Amino acid sequence: MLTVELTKKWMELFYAQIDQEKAYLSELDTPIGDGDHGNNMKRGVDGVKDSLAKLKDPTLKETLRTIAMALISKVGGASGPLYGTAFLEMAKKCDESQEPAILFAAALEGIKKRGGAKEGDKTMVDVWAPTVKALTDGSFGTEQIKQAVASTKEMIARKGRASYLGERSVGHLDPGAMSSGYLFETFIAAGGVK
Amino acid sequence: MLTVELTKKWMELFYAQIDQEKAYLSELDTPIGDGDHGNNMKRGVDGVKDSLAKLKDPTLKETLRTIAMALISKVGGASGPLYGTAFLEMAKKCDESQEPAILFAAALEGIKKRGGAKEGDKTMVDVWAPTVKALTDGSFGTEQIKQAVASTKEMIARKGRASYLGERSVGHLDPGAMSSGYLFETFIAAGGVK
Amino acid sequence: MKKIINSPQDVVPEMVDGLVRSYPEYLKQIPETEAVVRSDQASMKGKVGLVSGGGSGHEPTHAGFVGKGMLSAAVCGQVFTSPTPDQIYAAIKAVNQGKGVFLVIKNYSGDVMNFEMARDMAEMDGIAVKEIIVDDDIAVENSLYTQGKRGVAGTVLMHKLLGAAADQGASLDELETLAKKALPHISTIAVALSAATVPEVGKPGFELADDEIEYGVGIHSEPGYRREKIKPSKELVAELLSKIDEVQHLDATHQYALLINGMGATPLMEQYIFSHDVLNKLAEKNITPVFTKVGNYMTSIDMAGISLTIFELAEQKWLEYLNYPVATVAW
Amino acid sequence: MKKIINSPQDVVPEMVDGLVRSYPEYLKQIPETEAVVRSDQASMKGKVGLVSGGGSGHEPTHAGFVGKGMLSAAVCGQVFTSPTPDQIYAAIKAVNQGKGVFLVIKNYSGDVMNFEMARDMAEMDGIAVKEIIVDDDIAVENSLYTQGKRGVAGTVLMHKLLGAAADQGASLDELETLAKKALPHISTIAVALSAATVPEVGKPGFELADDEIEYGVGIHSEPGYRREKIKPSKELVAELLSKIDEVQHLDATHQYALLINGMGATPLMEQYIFSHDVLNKLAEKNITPVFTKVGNYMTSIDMAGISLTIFELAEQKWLEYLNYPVATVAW
Ligand SMILES: Nc1ncnc2c1ncn2[C@@H]1O[C@H](COP(=O)(O)OP(=O)(O)O)[C@@H](O)[C@H]1O
Ligand SMILES: Nc1ncnc2c1ncn2[C@@H]1O[C@H](COP(=O)(O)OP(=O)(O)O)[C@@H](O)[C@H]1O
Ligand SMILES: [Mg+2]
Ligand SMILES: [Mg+2]
Ligand SMILES: [Mg+2]
Ligand SMILES: [Mg+2]
Repeated sequence: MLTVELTKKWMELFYAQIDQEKAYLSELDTPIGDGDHGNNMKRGVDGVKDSLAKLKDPTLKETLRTIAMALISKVGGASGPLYGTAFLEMAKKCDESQEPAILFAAALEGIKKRGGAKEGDKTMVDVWAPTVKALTDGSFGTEQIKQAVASTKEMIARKGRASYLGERSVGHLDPGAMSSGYLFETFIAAGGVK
Repeated sequence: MLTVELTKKWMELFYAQIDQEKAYLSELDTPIGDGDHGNNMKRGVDGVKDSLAKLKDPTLKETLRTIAMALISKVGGASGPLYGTAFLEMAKKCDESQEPAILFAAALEGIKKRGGAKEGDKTMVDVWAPTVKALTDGSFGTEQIKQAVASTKEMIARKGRASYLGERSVGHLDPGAMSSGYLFETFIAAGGVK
Repeated sequence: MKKIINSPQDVVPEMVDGLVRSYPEYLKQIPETEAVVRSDQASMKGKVGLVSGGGSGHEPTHAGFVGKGMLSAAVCGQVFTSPTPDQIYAAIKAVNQGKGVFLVIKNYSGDVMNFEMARDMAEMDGIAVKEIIVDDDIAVENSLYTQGKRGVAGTVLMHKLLGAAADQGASLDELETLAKKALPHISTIAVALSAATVPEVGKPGFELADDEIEYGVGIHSEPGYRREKIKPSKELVAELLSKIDEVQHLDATHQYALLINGMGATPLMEQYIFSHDVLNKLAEKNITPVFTKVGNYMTSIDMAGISLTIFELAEQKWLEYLNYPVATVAW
Repeated sequence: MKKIINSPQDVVPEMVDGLVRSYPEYLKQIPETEAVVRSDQASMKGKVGLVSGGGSGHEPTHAGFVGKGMLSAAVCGQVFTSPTPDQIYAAIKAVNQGKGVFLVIKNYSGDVMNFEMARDMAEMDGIAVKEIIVDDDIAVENSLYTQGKRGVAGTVLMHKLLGAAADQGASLDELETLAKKALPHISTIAVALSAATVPEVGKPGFELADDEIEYGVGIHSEPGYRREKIKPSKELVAELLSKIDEVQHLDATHQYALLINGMGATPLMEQYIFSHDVLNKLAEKNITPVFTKVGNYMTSIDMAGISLTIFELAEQKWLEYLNYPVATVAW
């Protein structure tokens, strides 16, 4: 069950992880992108931290919506609208259910709709899609997440900047997949799934 | 006595010398100038060669005037008008006398008037002035020329681009002094003075 | 990295501030954003607003083209990063005169998504919004299954065309028709001698050896299609023009506009020589462009390189639009 | 050396050809020279001709400022080498309308001598010629016993001023008076991050380490007055502005124009940040310039660096001249 408490804890850990891996994310974004993914995400989590700090006794919906708006208005680039949309869709859904599997599924639909990527296009969708599936079939876990991230390495990019490289994108991990991996790993670390 | 024959031979040797030392002259022009003196002189002697080749049975005056016009219209920069003026003054003077000492003295006056440099300003004048003097007192020769060129090394530049450097121009040979040295050395090599 | 900056995080706000305060006759900043609108508000009265923008690092694009006869506003994102929807939305609101707002978007996932989110926000407010997604870079093959081609220097010609039409009173629909008609006639391709250094990254996007060039690079150091030893300008021109010819089938019975664009660190000396070679090569086909521009228009920070844009002027009116007078910092 | 050129010897003719053929609406070449005159001949009718020029490598200077309201002609020498008197003379003849011709010369031995030889030739033909020798670079101390100061970016402001006055019918004497009055109010100083590479030389004029800058360099890689580690933009500004202040005694009761000039390889991003810092620093003295330009105007081929020019507008008319409309490639 996603709660306000869990969400806050999760965001704190996510913040710390992004802060630590900022340079690595930008480095991943260099051969097949424009080298800014770490900086983009850092601006985003800084914004999330600031915005959450201003909330007084928020509902889960308010919390998720605040995260979404911070990401949308701070990240920019491709990842901003995608992560922003993900949290916005979760905010929309959370009155109905607080089940992670259901919320993340709604988020994934939002990401797909916003960016038009399918599984196998070498984007964050390649982490979100199998992870949502894993949440339903019970295989969700750190190992599964790492595997999903790793799977992007051999893919040919068809969306985002990496797609301009065509076959030359093979052999590189997708930076958005990596940051999505961090998102799910910190969800686990925050106690998101027992 | 300066003759058409001697002048032609002289210019051939000067051409060969500039061609060979082009890079060195530009190199001298780098720390205290703008690195183009070799290229400038090369364009000049190319022009002199072409123009002289077109003359049919010229007088000495025509020959010197042709050299002057080729230098003026091909070299540009500071050295073009100066060398051009030098030969123009020689052309003006040569009806009166063909004595090298007198002709070069007229050329030197032209250079000084055109450029406003005095002896000791670290320019070609520091080769022309002692050389004109040496022609009168009999000390003219390769050794004397080399010494005049070398004397510019310790001078502080007061004219031309090198002057912007002030004291930092000390320790470098003046490129125009060097090319003037070549001019007088090739004059000797052409048989200009026995 | 040796750059005249203060701190990498402050690059965009300081740059936008410097630009706007240097040219108050053309530009003013929308408070609390890095979006810039015309200071000549009167020139927008009763007209469709024209908004563009994208990541920073392409100066003078986009803000340098804001002014009467060209853009109404431009939104400056972080370096090489699309601006966020709230900023784009602020620009849309600032230029809306009740006739709708037209967006010029370069075809990058980030730009498309952020601009479209802003459009959604504006439409919820009852502002009519239409858009063109510019994808003039022919170095990348087009495909339905990928992001498609990139938007590069040809975007500036799109700004010029639409700006002139908007200034003459074209409606939102007319602008959309014009943009869609012109777009397929604009083709760009570039060659790089060195990559750009994003201030926050601190090193070039890729490394080229002292004698190497790369054909087909993008304006964010996206890699191109071939790396080679440096060649004389006329051979670079032959390569790039042949690629454009494959797409446009250049033909003396048509009229063309030419945009030669320096990427930031390439001096005009080289750009004019390149132009000399392009004009010679076109002359072999008996083509003399009816409009030419040479200079730094869509740069990639401090990349050394050049791009070549050919715009087939299928309608006489387009040439008039290109020649239409404007009051901007950079056209 | 990695450059988009064909062969080093062909740089100037190909560049001039590329420029003129790209902009036939503004420029035409005088046959058998590398001198360029206005194609709008009618705009010169009955007016004093204004001729400038110098070594190439400073593009868009000088040819980019030829056109109605600014220069009548420009003479392009070899790279960093003054043009020859015959070419300057050809330009003088081409623009002479019987009202005389005014020359704008940068204070370098070569330029001064070649232009003055051309003036002698023109005067022998009965053409009245006057001149100004621009020496706005305050990095070098002035002295009667040396060449004096160099002419750099401020020359472009001189072109603008004189061009506007000439277009409004100023006589040869009036132009001389104007030029002499304005000159002492124009001060420029530069900082370099790297030196220019002359194509025929093939390597930079000097070497700076990866973290070094040099204050006070000239536009031909003439060394400056101090070498240091790179500093934040605001500290570079403080250093350069303090030097200008020593000469101009900046004061809020006066009006100033500001020219921030990129040296060729420095992107607009950095120039706008530098401008931000200059405007802030001037604001500390309660000075807001009434006219500002930021961009590549007087470059040094591919040098990275920037120059700062402050022009005290001692007469209101000078501001009008700066704002006077022109039709040129580059103003
Ligand atoms: N259309 C898309 N759908 C899903 N994910 C995408 C799409 N485009 C890009 N991405 C993701 O965004 C990541 C890049 O984000 P970022 O570097 O922040 O933005 P930008 O590409 O604008 O610089 C990619 O690694 C990829 O995972
Ligand atoms: N005013 C002057 N009087 C005499 N010689 C001068 C003067 N100015 C420059 N020179 C000479 O010209 C030389 C430089 O010539 P060059 O490099 O061809 O021209 P530029 O300085 O225009 O690049 C100097 O080394 C110096 O000898
Ligand atoms: Mg990126
Ligand atoms: Mg020189
Ligand atoms: Mg980006
Ligand atoms: Mg020179």
